[in-house]
Amino acid sequence: MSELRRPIESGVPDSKNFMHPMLVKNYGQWAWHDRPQPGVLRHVAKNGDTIYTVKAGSQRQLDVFAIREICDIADEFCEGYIRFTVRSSMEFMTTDETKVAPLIKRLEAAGYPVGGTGNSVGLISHTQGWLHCDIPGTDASGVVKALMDELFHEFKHEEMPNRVKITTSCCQINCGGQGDIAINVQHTKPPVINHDLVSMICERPTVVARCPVAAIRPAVVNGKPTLEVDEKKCVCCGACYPPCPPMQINDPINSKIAIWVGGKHSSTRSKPAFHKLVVAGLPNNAPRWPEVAEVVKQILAAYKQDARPWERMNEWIGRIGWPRFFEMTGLPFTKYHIDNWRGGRSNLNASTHLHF
Amino acid sequence: MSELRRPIESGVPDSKNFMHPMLVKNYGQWAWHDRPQPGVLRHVAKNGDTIYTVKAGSQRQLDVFAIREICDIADEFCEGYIRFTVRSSMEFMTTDETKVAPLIKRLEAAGYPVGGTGNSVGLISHTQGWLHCDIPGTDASGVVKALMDELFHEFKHEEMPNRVKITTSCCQINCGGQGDIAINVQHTKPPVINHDLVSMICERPTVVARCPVAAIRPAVVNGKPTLEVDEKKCVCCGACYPPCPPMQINDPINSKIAIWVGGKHSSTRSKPAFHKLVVAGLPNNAPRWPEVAEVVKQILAAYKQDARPWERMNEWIGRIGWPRFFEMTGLPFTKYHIDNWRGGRSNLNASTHLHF
Amino acid sequence: MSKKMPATPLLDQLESGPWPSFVTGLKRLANSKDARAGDQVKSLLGQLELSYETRKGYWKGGTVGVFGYGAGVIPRFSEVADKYPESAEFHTLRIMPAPAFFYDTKSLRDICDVWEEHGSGLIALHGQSGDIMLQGCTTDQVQKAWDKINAMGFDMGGAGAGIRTSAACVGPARCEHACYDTLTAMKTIIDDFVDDIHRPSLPYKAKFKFSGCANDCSNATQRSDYAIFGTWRDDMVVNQDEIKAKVAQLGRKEFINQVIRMCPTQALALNDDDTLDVDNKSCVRCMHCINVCTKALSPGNDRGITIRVGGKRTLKIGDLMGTVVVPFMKLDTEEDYEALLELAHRFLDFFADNALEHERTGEMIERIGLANYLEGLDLPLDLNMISQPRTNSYVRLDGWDEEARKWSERQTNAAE
Amino acid sequence: MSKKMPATPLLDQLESGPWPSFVTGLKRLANSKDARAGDQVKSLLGQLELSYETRKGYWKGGTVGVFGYGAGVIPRFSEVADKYPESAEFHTLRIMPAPAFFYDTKSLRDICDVWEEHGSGLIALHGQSGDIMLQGCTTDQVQKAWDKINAMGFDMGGAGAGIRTSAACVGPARCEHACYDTLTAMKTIIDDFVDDIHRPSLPYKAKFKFSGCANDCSNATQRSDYAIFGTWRDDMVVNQDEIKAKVAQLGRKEFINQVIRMCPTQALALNDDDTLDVDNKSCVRCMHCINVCTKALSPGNDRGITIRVGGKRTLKIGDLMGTVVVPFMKLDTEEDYEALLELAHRFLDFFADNALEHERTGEMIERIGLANYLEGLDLPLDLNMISQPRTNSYVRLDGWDEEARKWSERQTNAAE
Ligand code: SRM
Ligand code: SRM
Ligand code: SRM
Ligand code: SRM
Ligand code: SF4
Ligand code: SF4
Ligand code: SF4
Ligand code: SF4
Ligand code: SF4
Ligand code: SF4
Ligand code: SF4
Ligand code: SF4
Repeated sequence: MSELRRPIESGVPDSKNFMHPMLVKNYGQWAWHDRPQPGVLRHVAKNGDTIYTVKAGSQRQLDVFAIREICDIADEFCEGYIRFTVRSSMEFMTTDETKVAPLIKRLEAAGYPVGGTGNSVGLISHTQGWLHCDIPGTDASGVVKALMDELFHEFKHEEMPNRVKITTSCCQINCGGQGDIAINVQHTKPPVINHDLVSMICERPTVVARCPVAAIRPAVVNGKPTLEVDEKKCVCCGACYPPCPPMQINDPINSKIAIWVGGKHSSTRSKPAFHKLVVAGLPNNAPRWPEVAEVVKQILAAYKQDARPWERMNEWIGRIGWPRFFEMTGLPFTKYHIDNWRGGRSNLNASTHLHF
Repeated sequence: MSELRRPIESGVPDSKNFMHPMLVKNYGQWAWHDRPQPGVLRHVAKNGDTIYTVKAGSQRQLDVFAIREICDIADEFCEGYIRFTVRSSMEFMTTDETKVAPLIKRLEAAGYPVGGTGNSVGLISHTQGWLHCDIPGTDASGVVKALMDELFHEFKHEEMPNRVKITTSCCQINCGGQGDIAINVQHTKPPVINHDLVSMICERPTVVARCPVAAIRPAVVNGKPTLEVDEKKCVCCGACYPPCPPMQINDPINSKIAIWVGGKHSSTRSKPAFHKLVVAGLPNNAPRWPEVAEVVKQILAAYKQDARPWERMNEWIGRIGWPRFFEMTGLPFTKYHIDNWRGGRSNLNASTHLHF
Repeated sequence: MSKKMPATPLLDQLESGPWPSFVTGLKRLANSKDARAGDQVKSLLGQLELSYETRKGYWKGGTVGVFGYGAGVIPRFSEVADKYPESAEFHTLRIMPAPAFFYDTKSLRDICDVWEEHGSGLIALHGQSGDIMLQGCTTDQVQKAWDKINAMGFDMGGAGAGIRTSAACVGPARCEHACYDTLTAMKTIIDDFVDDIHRPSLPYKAKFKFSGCANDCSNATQRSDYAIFGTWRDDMVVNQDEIKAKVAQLGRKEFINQVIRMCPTQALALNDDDTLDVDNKSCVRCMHCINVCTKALSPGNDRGITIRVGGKRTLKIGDLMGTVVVPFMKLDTEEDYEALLELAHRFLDFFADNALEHERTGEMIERIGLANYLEGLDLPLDLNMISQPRTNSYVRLDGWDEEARKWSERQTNAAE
Repeated sequence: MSKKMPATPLLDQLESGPWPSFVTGLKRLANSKDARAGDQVKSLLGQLELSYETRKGYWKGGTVGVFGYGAGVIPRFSEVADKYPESAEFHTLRIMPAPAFFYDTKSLRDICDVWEEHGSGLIALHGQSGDIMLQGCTTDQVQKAWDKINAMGFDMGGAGAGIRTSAACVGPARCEHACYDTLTAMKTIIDDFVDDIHRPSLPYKAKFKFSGCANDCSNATQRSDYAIFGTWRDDMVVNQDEIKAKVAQLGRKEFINQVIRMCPTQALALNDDDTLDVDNKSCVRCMHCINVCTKALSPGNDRGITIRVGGKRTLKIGDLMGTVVVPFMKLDTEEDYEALLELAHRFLDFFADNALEHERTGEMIERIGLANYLEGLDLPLDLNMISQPRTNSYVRLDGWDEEARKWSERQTNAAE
């Protein structure tokens, strides 16, 4: 083992060292932008300087060979610069309009679809899943790949009313965050407790404190201190599992997939919104999750057909109403859709605003 | 005493027996209406039949002499019919347009102001107060009279952006309900307990159960079972006083008046809204409550000046923002305005929508 | 010889100003020829003046009623009866008027005569719930006054833990917006509940209110446990010529500002030829555009009611607005009315069986959850009941498939 | 001799379809000439195939780190190491990229070379928080890989109960909407907190995110405890000729529908001459009209930041959105940056002192109340912090006069 070295606590690198010179030159001086075609942005500075961005999808979990090929392309077309977006898309920039078409060709030849700009379906947020996390109910890379295959056309075309942000999360913790459509694991049975392991490896007070509904209490089984779950109270959230893996929440059958819609971070037009449950109980059907893809496509088709320009998913449903959304998508409405969490009353219809 | 008689359980009288014949004829057949002048409505039926309504204010707490005079007027102009509105205004109807002007003259001569229609300030909701209730912190009839004197012009003219519904309530129970402006008693000190009386006349478990913050607990004082209040917890709501009058909440100094704005029952445009605290700590200054009148007039002046046609108080403030409302009215903003009741988080600004 | 008028320097200040003064009215009563009532009101004026001076009330409750009924009289005994003996008792009789407060002068005069003879002569038209309040009766006069009022065809209103007196907006009697017959609906329901009005035995009070449209002129939204509104299911009725006239009247910009821009769901657009483009699927029946364009727009023809449950004032958990429990129901035929009555009884039976003491309907629903409430009432789930589905994943979903199946079955059956 | 490629019939199905496949990438690594990494990834493919078959994960945590730091490595040990021994250890190194994920190809290639030598060759660009995730390292290689990456000028990212790696939108580098310098702000704050990133000792994790405007391209709203947005205080900038061009392009009706009608506060009106009437006092800086009319409209010139605190995901009490705690602050000069840093430290100090274990900032504020939080931080009350004042009368108001006086004093001082 090499001799131990004190780290250089250098913090965050300076972006300007990695930026296309045209961006450095016009830093903070951009005037407007448009999109000459799907996948391409044109940003124009106050002084007229122009930069073209070609945006391409990626598999996020990149192997070094892929990254090197990406670098080759950036060297060839973009003076050796590249950036990634907050959604793991790749942005290739050039000041030379004539390079745009060949660049696109080159990217697509290498297998990287160009698109994801404007009112398209962007790259799905990507988490860890079975590839790396210690608590996943499903995979992440596989779900994203399977879905992006299905949504390929929508990535490459700007045919949606507004941007569509899809997120996936491989457990109820939901590292993927809020989305226009969020595809999240939803457990449906309380954890099965391995009592021997609990007494050995769990810090019990911590686990008890983690439960949102106080369903866990200390217990003694076979003379050993362990935990027990009040199954009537338990909401199967899985929050006890990370601090205490013997509280087995994952289950090949009962860890289902739920789809939520209408999450929104932006304060654009409407205030930010949390995503809302629309379907649960979908099977965790690796390797291609066809049932999930089906529902997502149904939702997108309805949105595409019916929403108006600039309406995000949540705004569209707000206008046409949830009754019509369920009607258009053919999804079942159940008592579970009625919010009963703290403050859930504010999700009831306390008005005479009605949609027929 | 007369012999006891079984009541005739007749229920609700039939309105058609008391309705102007033109209303009976066109029941359910009205086509449209307009307001030829403030205080006057014209309703036109599908067949062209027309009825004029002249609306007048009243003191609600009417003496029989006043009622008889009102009847005289209704006999003279309205074929012996009259109706009252949900706000204790009086409506005099006639099919004869030429009678409208003399009717108005006659009403005003008798001291009944004509107005309260459309975008005026309507009659203030009236409760009981010192005249009749067993728990009032202030009067009702006096408050309404004093304020309506001040708002006389606004009752008689349609100069507001939309209807203004003012309510008053003589204790925190708030029988006057939600209002564009609500003038409500707000106690500021915990109840002072008369321990001797508690043990004598109060059903203690009931009182304990009535407290919204569980601040009341059983206690023993001088060997007698009584109650005590955790003054740190108590929110001075007065809810313990009706079931247990020895929990004296009313106080000539500490029972203050608070003003709330933006309540709305209608689902017109925006969904219904609760009224929101704007000022507290106003003195309970009988007989004319000048400090209260001052604030109410300030609020109305700002609304009148700045709101757009059809905007209710709540909608106007929503558009211009609370910062500007406080600025325009010059009212103080305090930590008490930040909601901390259950679910109060939803009244925080969870967006980047900002008003400057 | 009758009592001397008390000095009321504070109350006198309420005789100035243009608004009609209740003090002047009280003085008229105090000076009236009926010595008993006159003395009572003189005494009342004295007590009220004391309240104005000390800023405190001096009434307490008690028990007074009429034969056969358990509620409807609000008893008031003075705590300062020693100083103001003639108003030692000052009870109120709550009497139910016709829906929407219609009167002929004959009835009003008759009421005045009774109240002059047996009460103080002071009448509140009306209480916030909707009662005629005959105020200021001594215990011995209560039954007498009541007998006469009752004989005239009026019945006692509600108080205590029972059904309360109701209110309806003027509705079809004189309003073009009315989407159902508020007056008949109120009479039908309340008449069916007279027993619960007169012999209160519910966990706590329960109020019905009736508004003919979303404008809610009866304040049903927050001031009634059971709020019934008019609405429509089909397209609104548009007269494009009148729209053009309105655009011409307001000007294009202002028409856009006042109508197009203010629609809460962007259901309206202005065509280039100044006609209106209504997207009825997006319309939430809020009434705004119809209010502005009274001649050009009206509710649709397929009208009915929406029922919202649980509105009330703040006690215990904070104010509640009624939330939608029945999104749409026709109310035309006799069968429709019967269905409504049957439903109203289900509401009240469930309330009687499940609410805690002093708990209002809205508080009970908050405690048990809307889904359980609906199940308890055997009411079908409907998406108009929610403004949006749950935003929180803390929910146990074992029963999902079964619930989804139920919904699909219902949809299939409805489609057949 | 290197290991045999496992059969992966399920994973193979993820190589079909047009989207780039991580399986193909993993196979490339598995087949690479570096035998160690190749075997590790072959083994990994085996374990992953097992997960696909059994629908269960097989990783567990543990403790692995680098010298001098307490966080930044996410240790993963396999629970099925007996079957797949070469991927028994598969740790991740979290590395902070430059704000907004800018790279030159040289650095990227250098990173690849290091990771090919010491890791699996699998790199996630980027994690949801914003890290470069070098995935698949054995315990013995961690320090070596780290030393080289660190030497290149990159530092370790966050994990555990400390400050986390941050993210900023592309901002002034290539976006005309940026109202402040997101990149510099991120670097300035995070650099100042390196100690809290590398040696986590807070009650729980804490994230900063930076978005240049209300569009929130960094997802700061719900995905960061401390969210910093760009905004402006003065009037937006309007180019009326470009507005006319836009009206011509979309058509009048459509311009009204897409711009006028969609403004959340009805701050826009279209004049009869097709110019725009902006009511800046009603505008809430939502960005919508500016997004639609990129050439015609821009944020105002008096720009700065808004800070919202408390966003996070659902654990314990349900999802939270950050709420406004600092409505406006300039961020131009060095002093402005220092003020921001000072404030950031106050945020974190208060969090460190007052949060319970495993409690996020938003949960703490929910528990103690926003008013107390502001008082604790000595931050001035501002009306932009609330969407509306309290709607419930259950509040103790003894201190009203004193609080009102404070406000008036502040107003007077501000006016002077
Ligand atoms: C590149 C990126 C920022 C970055 O630093 O990486 C970015 C860049 C731009 N965003 Fe964004 N947004 C980016 C993620 C986001 C996100 C976050 C996310 O994707 O997870 C959001 C918030 C989502 C939400 O609400 O939950 C976001 C909400 C917006 C909006 C607001 C949309 C709305 O109507 O709500 C705009 C405005 C617009 O569309 O004109 C916007 C506009 C833009 C513009 C047009 C800004 C500009 O003038 O340059 C950029 C062009 C993007 C394009 O491809 O069309 N960007 N944008 C991100 C690209 C992600 C991707 O790969 O697809
Ligand atoms: C007479 C009365 C009904 C009754 O049965 O007694 C009534 C009658 C009308 N109301 Fe009302 N409203 C009456 C109380 C109310 C109330 C309740 C209240 O006053 O306590 C409300 C709900 C208030 C709230 O939201 O808290 C109410 C909210 C409306 C609205 C909706 C206003 C809005 O924009 O939010 C309209 C629509 C409009 O203004 O065109 C309306 C419209 C009308 C119309 C124009 C309906 C019509 O076509 O005939 C009537 C003319 C009224 C006028 O005087 O201008 N009326 N109206 C009530 C008169 C009260 C008074 O004496 O002033
Ligand atoms: C008389 C009246 C005020 C008026 O002058 O108009 C009134 C007077 C009283 N109300 Fe009320 N309420 C009156 C309408 C209301 C309304 C408005 C309405 O019905 O539309 C409300 C708000 C809506 C609601 O029901 O929540 C109302 C909410 C209350 C409450 C709060 C209930 C709650 O759950 O929050 C109480 C206290 C209680 O019930 O414990 C209350 C209690 C009372 C008591 C019985 C006070 C008490 O507990 O001793 C008052 C008797 C006064 C008296 O001497 O007559 N009163 N009360 C109204 C009834 C007159 C009538 O029958 O027509
Ligand atoms: C790696 C990453 C997903 C990814 O593939 O991109 C991730 C992975 C994990 N997250 Fe996360 N979270 C990641 C971004 C997020 C985000 C998004 C963000 O930061 O913008 C969120 C939502 C925002 C938030 O912070 O609330 C998020 C909310 C959580 C939570 C829920 C926290 C809560 O208070 O609700 C947990 C559980 C916890 O903290 O106890 C969690 C826990 C975890 C753990 C540590 C699981 C655990 O407790 O054992 C995961 C480690 C996986 C691994 O093997 O690497 N992760 N996590 C993301 C970090 C990568 C990076 O550093 O760039
Ligand atoms: S969502 Fe759950 S399983 Fe997926 S990476 Fe986050 S913590 Fe792990
Ligand atoms: S799964 Fe969630 S609700 Fe159930 S015991 Fe664990 S932490 Fe509690
Ligand atoms: S508001 Fe209070 S004091 Fe006034 S009538 Fe109602 S209960 Fe009595
Ligand atoms: S005043 Fe209200 S909070 Fe205080 S003890 Fe009485 S009921 Fe409780
Ligand atoms: S609620 Fe509607 S129907 Fe009833 S009076 Fe008001 S506007 Fe007319
Ligand atoms: S009734 Fe209301 S929602 Fe419907 S179109 Fe008119 S304004 Fe819009
Ligand atoms: S958040 Fe605003 S400033 Fe930042 S990239 Fe997005 S649009 Fe541009
Ligand atoms: S930025 Fe938003 S709020 Fe401001 S005028 Fe434009 S659309 Fe309206």
